Amino acid sequence: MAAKDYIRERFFPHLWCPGCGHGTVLNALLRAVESLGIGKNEIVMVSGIGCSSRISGYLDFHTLHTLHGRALAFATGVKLSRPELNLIVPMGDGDALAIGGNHFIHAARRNIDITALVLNNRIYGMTGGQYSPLSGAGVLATTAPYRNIDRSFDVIKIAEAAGATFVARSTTYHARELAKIIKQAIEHKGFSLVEVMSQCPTYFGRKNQQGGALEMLQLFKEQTASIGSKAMQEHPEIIGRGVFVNKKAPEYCQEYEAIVARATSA
Amino acid sequence: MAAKDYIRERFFPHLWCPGCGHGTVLNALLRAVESLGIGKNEIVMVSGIGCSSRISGYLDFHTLHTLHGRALAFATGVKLSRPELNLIVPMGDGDALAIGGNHFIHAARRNIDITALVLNNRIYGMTGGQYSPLSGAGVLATTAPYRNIDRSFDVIKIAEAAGATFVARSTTYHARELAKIIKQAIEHKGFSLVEVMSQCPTYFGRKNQQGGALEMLQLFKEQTASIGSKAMQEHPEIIGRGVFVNKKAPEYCQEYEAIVARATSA
Amino acid sequence: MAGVNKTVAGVNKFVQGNEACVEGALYAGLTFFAGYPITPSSEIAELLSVRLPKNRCCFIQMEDEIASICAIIGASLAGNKVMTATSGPGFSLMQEGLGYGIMAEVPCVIVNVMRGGPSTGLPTGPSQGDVNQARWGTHGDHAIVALTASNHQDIFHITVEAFNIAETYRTPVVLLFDEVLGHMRERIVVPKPGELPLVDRLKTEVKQGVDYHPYLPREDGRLPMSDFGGVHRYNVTGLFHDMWGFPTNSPQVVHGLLRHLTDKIENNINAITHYKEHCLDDAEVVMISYGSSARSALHVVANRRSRGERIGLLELQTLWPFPAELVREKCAQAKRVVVVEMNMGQILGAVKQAVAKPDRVTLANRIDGQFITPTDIRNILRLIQGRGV
Amino acid sequence: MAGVNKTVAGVNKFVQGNEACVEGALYAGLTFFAGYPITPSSEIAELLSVRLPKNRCCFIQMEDEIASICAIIGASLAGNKVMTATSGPGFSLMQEGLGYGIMAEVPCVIVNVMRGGPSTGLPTGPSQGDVNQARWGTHGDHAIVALTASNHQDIFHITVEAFNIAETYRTPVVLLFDEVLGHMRERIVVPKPGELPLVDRLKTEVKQGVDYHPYLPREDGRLPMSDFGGVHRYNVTGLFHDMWGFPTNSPQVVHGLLRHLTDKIENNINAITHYKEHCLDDAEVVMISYGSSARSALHVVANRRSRGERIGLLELQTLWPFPAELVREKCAQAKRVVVVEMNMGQILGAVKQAVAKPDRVTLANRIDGQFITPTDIRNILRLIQGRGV
Amino acid sequence: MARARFVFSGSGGQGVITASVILAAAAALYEGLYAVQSQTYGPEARGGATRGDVIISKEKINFPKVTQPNILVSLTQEAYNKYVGIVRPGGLVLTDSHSVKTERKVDARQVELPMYQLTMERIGNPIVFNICMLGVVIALTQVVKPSAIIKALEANVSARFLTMNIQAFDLGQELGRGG
Amino acid sequence: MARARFVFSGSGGQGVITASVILAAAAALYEGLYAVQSQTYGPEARGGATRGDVIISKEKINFPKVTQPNILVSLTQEAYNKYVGIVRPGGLVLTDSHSVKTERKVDARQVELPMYQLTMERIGNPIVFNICMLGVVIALTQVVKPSAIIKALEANVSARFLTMNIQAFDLGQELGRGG
Amino acid sequence: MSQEQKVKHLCNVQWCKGCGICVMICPQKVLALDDLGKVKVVNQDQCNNCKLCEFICPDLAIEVVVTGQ
Amino acid sequence: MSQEQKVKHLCNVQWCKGCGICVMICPQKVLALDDLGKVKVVNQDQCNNCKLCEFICPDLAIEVVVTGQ
Ligand SMILES: Cc1ncc(C[n+]2csc(CCOP(=O)(O)OP(=O)(O)O)c2C)c(N)n1
Ligand SMILES: Cc1ncc(C[n+]2csc(CCOP(=O)(O)OP(=O)(O)O)c2C)c(N)n1
Ligand code: SF4
Ligand code: SF4
Ligand code: SF4
Ligand code: SF4
Ligand code: SF4
Ligand code: SF4
Ligand SMILES: [Mg+2]
Ligand SMILES: [Mg+2]
Repeated sequence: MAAKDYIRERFFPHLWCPGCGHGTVLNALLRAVESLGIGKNEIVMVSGIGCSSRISGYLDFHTLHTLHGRALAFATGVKLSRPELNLIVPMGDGDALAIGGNHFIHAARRNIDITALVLNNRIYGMTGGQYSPLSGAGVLATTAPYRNIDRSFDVIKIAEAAGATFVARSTTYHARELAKIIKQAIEHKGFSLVEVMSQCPTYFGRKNQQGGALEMLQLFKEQTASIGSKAMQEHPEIIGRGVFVNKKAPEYCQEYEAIVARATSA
Repeated sequence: MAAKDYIRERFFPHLWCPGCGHGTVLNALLRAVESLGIGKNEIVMVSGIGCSSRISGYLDFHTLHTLHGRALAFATGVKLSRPELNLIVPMGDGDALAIGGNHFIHAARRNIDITALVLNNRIYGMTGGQYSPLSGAGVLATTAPYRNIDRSFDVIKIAEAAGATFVARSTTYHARELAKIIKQAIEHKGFSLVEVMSQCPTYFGRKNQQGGALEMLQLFKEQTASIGSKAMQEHPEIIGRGVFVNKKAPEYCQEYEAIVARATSA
Repeated sequence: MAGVNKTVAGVNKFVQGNEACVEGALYAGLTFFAGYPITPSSEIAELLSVRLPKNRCCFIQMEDEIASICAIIGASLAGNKVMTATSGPGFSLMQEGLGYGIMAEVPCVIVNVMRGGPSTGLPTGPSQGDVNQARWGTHGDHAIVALTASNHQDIFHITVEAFNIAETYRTPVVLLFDEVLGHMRERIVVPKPGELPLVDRLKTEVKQGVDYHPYLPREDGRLPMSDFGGVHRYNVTGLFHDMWGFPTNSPQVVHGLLRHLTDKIENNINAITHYKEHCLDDAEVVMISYGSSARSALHVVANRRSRGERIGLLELQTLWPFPAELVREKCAQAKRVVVVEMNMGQILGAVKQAVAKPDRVTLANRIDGQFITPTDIRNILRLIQGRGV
Repeated sequence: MAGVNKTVAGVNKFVQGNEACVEGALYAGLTFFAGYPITPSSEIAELLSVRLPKNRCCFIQMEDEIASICAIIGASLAGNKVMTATSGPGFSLMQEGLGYGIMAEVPCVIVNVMRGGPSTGLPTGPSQGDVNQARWGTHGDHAIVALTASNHQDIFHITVEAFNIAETYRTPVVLLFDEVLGHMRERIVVPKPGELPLVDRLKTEVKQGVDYHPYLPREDGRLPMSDFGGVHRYNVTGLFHDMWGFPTNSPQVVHGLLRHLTDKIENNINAITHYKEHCLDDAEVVMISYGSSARSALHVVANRRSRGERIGLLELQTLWPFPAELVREKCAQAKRVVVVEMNMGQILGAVKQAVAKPDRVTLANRIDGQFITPTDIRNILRLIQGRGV
Repeated sequence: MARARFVFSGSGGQGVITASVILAAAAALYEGLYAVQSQTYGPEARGGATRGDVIISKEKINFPKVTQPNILVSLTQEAYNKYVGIVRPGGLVLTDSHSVKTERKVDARQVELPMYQLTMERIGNPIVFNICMLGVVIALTQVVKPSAIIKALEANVSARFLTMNIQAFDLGQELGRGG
Repeated sequence: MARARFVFSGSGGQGVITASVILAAAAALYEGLYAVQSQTYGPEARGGATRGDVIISKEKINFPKVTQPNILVSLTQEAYNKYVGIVRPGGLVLTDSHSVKTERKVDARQVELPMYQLTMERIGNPIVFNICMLGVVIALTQVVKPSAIIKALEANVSARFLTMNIQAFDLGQELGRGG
Repeated sequence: MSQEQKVKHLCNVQWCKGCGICVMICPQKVLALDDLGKVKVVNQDQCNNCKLCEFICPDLAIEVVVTGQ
Repeated sequence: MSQEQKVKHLCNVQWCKGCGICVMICPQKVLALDDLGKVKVVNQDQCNNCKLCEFICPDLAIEVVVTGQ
């Protein structure tokens, strides 16, 4: 199936701003799914609320557009009901880690087989550019006119600490790598998390004098490097890209099968 | 001031079960406060709902007994209003990390100067022994009759990953050490977290054939060791006790002062 | 989990009200439960954690009540009959999710075993304080179905009915019990399979490749569903949406959807209304009550009737949509209508609006965390009649 | 933060309704705001993030709405005048915290700039769909104060009044605005300091060492507070509690506290009621409206009066406690009462219960996410009068 | 007895609630009677006096709570002190002589028996103290047939402990008949 | 004009809303007139046509929305197509000749001016395109005095850009008077 | 590229929002924006079929296909 | 312990719930439970004033004080 067969063409051109990184994530996701050859009926995409969460409307899967922050809780209900389906959950940084932080750490803890994508534009895009828990100190936002003092989560660390068994990061500049990592994440059995650094030129870029989409993408290029690369070793301030965690651990739905076995044999 | 001067004697004997570890935490906390010599008017204790949260009713501080899981959110409001006060927030494992997980990671992220205590009895004591996110796989509970399949959070790891700048663990068996660690936690400037392994003989012990309080305390003794000790190096399955993280980072209320400075100078 | 629901049936059991609810849910075909413990509802979760896995069905304890209601909605869309159970504080937290269930038309059952409120209130005290919250707790205009019962056999039946209504109208249904019922024990008889009619999930007959409209009601008003994972891919959202489930702000569509959501409940009020009546035929004093307080009212009726007093009881099992016509009719001949509830008069207003002579309606209640007794009601009746206590 | 509130005063401003609310809050003495962004209320947070630090006061963006309401309650107990702002979905999430504020008697102001519901609904569409939720959204019996206004000067004033009521009665106050008001701009005049009366936090005069009762009302009904960090240590809880704030399940105390929480609002309904009237003196048709829809109604009044029709408007600013007496009185002479709102009739029921002739009350509304226009109202008036459109 | 109203009181862990459930279940499931059982929780679930109420009747039971029991059982002093005042005149008060001093005079038959002591002596396990007490109650009131209790025990007690429970029940009956 | 009703339409980023706010603020704060400004948001805040409405009147304005503008300004084809139908007969339609083809015939005065082109040529910065447009509108309608707009600009525009804005405004007025 | 194969760019100008990302990312400077701010191919021959433009376009507005035998 | 000093245990039997933790923790076997299941001192002389019992008691029912000069 060609990548385009996975989208709902009638909703294109989509509603994201020109140069919004979320479109590139959509693009990469399509490639990942295409390369895995998964049928459209075998994927359930669950999203919350935010610019990022719009992604579900554009894709021709089973799509569940839920409440702000709650996508993973809905997805848990779907997945436990139908473990054979592939659950993909794209979220914004606010969606996943502000209001949705609790469901995030608990889904990771359970190691339930869901592929979570955090489209990290370091801002609440949908509501007009307020700071998020991933904005980081020093950033300007509509609710941080004197520069943000909130420290940022390290998504990679917190996902790992909470129990995620696949944890990775890429950016919209590295579209090909991104597609590959998303593919790996979908293949992984257990809770997988991909943080995607994505540009919001409309709010983050403009407010923070980072210029438009092009300049922001350049920054993604300059400020990141593959983990383990020489660049990273030499410049510790550089942000790592790649797969940080990839390990085996009991998956929740499989463990639930064990409960059923114990209950029915008793 | 003697330790007893910090309690509300008229509510004693307290309502915890015989042998409940939460009483020992109360005891240790009194010693810690006593040794610091903090005035009773300078402490605000904020708790949620649960057996552990009862602790606030027994102490002669400013006490705010709030909603299940929300203590840290209330405490944030108090602390930011009155940075000069000492905020102590005792929570149950469910309170802190099930329903309250989001406030937990965000308070840690902000590094706001609050002392959080997780009274970890690995069970929902108050509601009758259901499993908690700290029960761990294999445990029996009133909602896990076929043994729990939920993996447990590592409180230490998640607190650190979220941004806490003081992270420690002790047990009710190690009452003296516990008092010392709580003291350090209160002294620490920034978000401090002490996980206390505490016994619930009534639900956890009984359900899991661990015997009564005495046997459970023995287990705390046998299954833990000081971090860095030889015992720990030799037996990696042993649970570490002591201070895991103790570092300096910008504290939230102080940073807020900087915002005010920028706003008022502009 | 491709669970099959097996209920122990045709059996006498001596159970708590919470267990009667569990038996009813299993009889109705419950296959997925998600919840978070809270007094006085926790036994529902505990019992289901034992029973559901035996049926190869799902039980999951979530991180909180918000996650619980979201999980059951997800599970329902995947083809399960679903339920969650909580009490006041948890029910407050579920309000956003409840509204989502209403908007996305997802069948599900939410049990609220009421305790004393507001706030943490009296965790172990009986109360019927969440009746109006069940009606209006979530934001925005909406209709809701809320049911209750006064004894364990009825709890069983009304729980079955809750699932039937949820499936028939594709809507969340709230079951409002209370601490007295939840914790007391009495006998129930679990009917044999087939004895009670069950409404199964109506699945679409639209074939693969043909355009399926998840949100376009059929001639008979019903909306067949297609499980996630099936051959029809569609969109589910809490935004106003068109017949395929895609967001729109077209005024016509918005208006139509909101009316549909309300009308599907209100136009079927007769089918949704359940009640019982006791000695109403010639009653000059009509008591209206529900849940555990109806038991005390019934005690008074039995007691007074034996002395020849013309007193009767209308026991409501459907609280929302409020059966105004029924109440009006049953109170037509009454010299006095006495609403008996354990709150400050939450259905009182609806009763007053329903009857022809609102002045004749009075309230017999108790709000101190204690179960209202027949003596309380008798005392209030005396006072109403001007006879002092 | 030992912030001092400085408002730019006596100044003409051309502002959005959300900014008028901000100006009112600052004028009233707001010193602490916590919130989480949501359309169409986000401007309130944004503007306060600029203004509060200038006054050395606190602005904090929390992780969600639950945390926001908890944080302001904590901050209020520490001595601040506090506020949060949200819209429907966030307001649903705040219900548990709102109940806590009621039970623990903590002064605070919660702004809900309403948008189309239920659920995510229509994020940018105007609606007045959360009126009943404001009344009944949290679990358990309780009373609530909910205020609104129809123009920016009134938004300013009613916001000041919200703080005054919150402080006077130690209670949460809900401000219900809507998307039309929140986003449109018009001129306001910010009064000079002292021009409007402000109610400051009533602090206890009980000296250190003397027993202070945080929950024992004074002769005048007011409950002086003592800030956390002060010389009086007491307990605050969401459980039923005694006069020192400690939990109890004594039936007498429970009953007394619940009555107190309700009576302190309902017995002061006259002081709490705010309204405006337009051409009611000889009105045969009385329209009752509030918020932005009152503007359309007023347009109709102005228009029809010029043609000699006896039509008038009662504009409610206090929605809860519902001013039943006032409504009854103002409608006494009316041949027809028309309730104008942008929902399915949320104050309609209260109006019907209030007036002598409920049959004469009809609803003029719009539920499609569009602002109700004078033309809509005129058409409905014609239809009501049997004249077709 | 047309309508028997029981209050079983004691402290947490003594099993008074279990005993009340067994009795009520026996009546409801094996004797064709109406029965309701309920219990009181304070806001403090832990510690303090616990109480299990049972009503047994030939007729439908509407109001399910016991305000004035005909039969009050108290296994601790605290419970006795708290509840002895509510017993119906002419009713029965059963206490364990080991733990309760029955100082108050009430218009009711007071029966004090060494149930705990005997349980410990003859069976040696305190967990069946409550069932021994139930044996006494059945012997004294004959509200249901002993066989009904045995059936209820079979249905509610795990097989491992069944014999011990029946033993305790018989012991109680013996004691009750003698007492 | 007793009551002037404006609709300013264009695409996001063109500043039509800002222009509408400046105009309304000028009327309300510096001319003693009543003025309300409002804007329409779709569920999609991003992209698509944006619209700012202004009513200016000597009398109190109750209903704040513009259903039929006397003055419609459209800076994009999309906006023009969407809104040209609602203009009041006898009203005014102002479009930018660079971006809008005015195909439809309406019973209103149609004014097409090269506002964008001129802004770029004479000032070289597209961000003041909206203010140039406002200059045209003032010249054409005289709804408020130019000095009121200048004051509103002073109050709302950061000092750095003020000169450029005033320049654009003057440019627009010139164009409007000439047009 | 073998000589027989030809790279063709399917540009969907309806979808293209003119962000210029493809122009920036193309290592061969094959692409540019036209007057209306939409993508256009200016150096077809230089294209090495790396598909970076196709992968990164946030609007799915470019497809690079290989034609010829 | 110097001979002049005496260790005294203030046991609050009203508060003691008889959990036995103090008995278990005491390195000197100074404490025991009495018939009613409350703490009592059985080996006063052995006490080394380590205060472990005081620190660990969940009911704050023991205080160890030193009297005498
Ligand atoms: C309960 C609730 N609170 C707040 C909102 C408002 N809201 C919608 S999206 C959003 C945040 C968007 O930011 P993010 O998740 O980072 O996604 P982005 O738009 O940046 O892709 C917020 C606060 C909401 N819809 N529901
Ligand atoms: C919103 C809400 N949900 C659920 C509850 C019920 N509840 C009270 S305490 C508690 C958990 C107690 O466990 P934990 O926090 O571990 O404390 P512990 O009692 O074990 O010390 C629960 C689920 C509640 N009070 N409020
Ligand atoms: S606002 Fe930001 S995140 Fe949202 S669509 Fe525009 S660029 Fe993307
Ligand atoms: S139930 Fe457990 S946690 Fe609660 S008081 Fe008893 S022992 Fe302690
Ligand atoms: S990247 Fe896509 S949207 Fe952007 S200019 Fe190129 S083709 Fe157009
Ligand atoms: S395929 Fe590669 S070389 Fe060809 S146009 Fe695209 S980016 Fe340029
Ligand atoms: S530890 Fe305390 S409560 Fe336990 S037995 Fe010793 S003195 Fe009593
Ligand atoms: S002070 Fe030490 S030695 Fe003395 S009784 Fe206590 S634990 Fe034993
Ligand atoms: Mg974002
Ligand atoms: Mg616990």
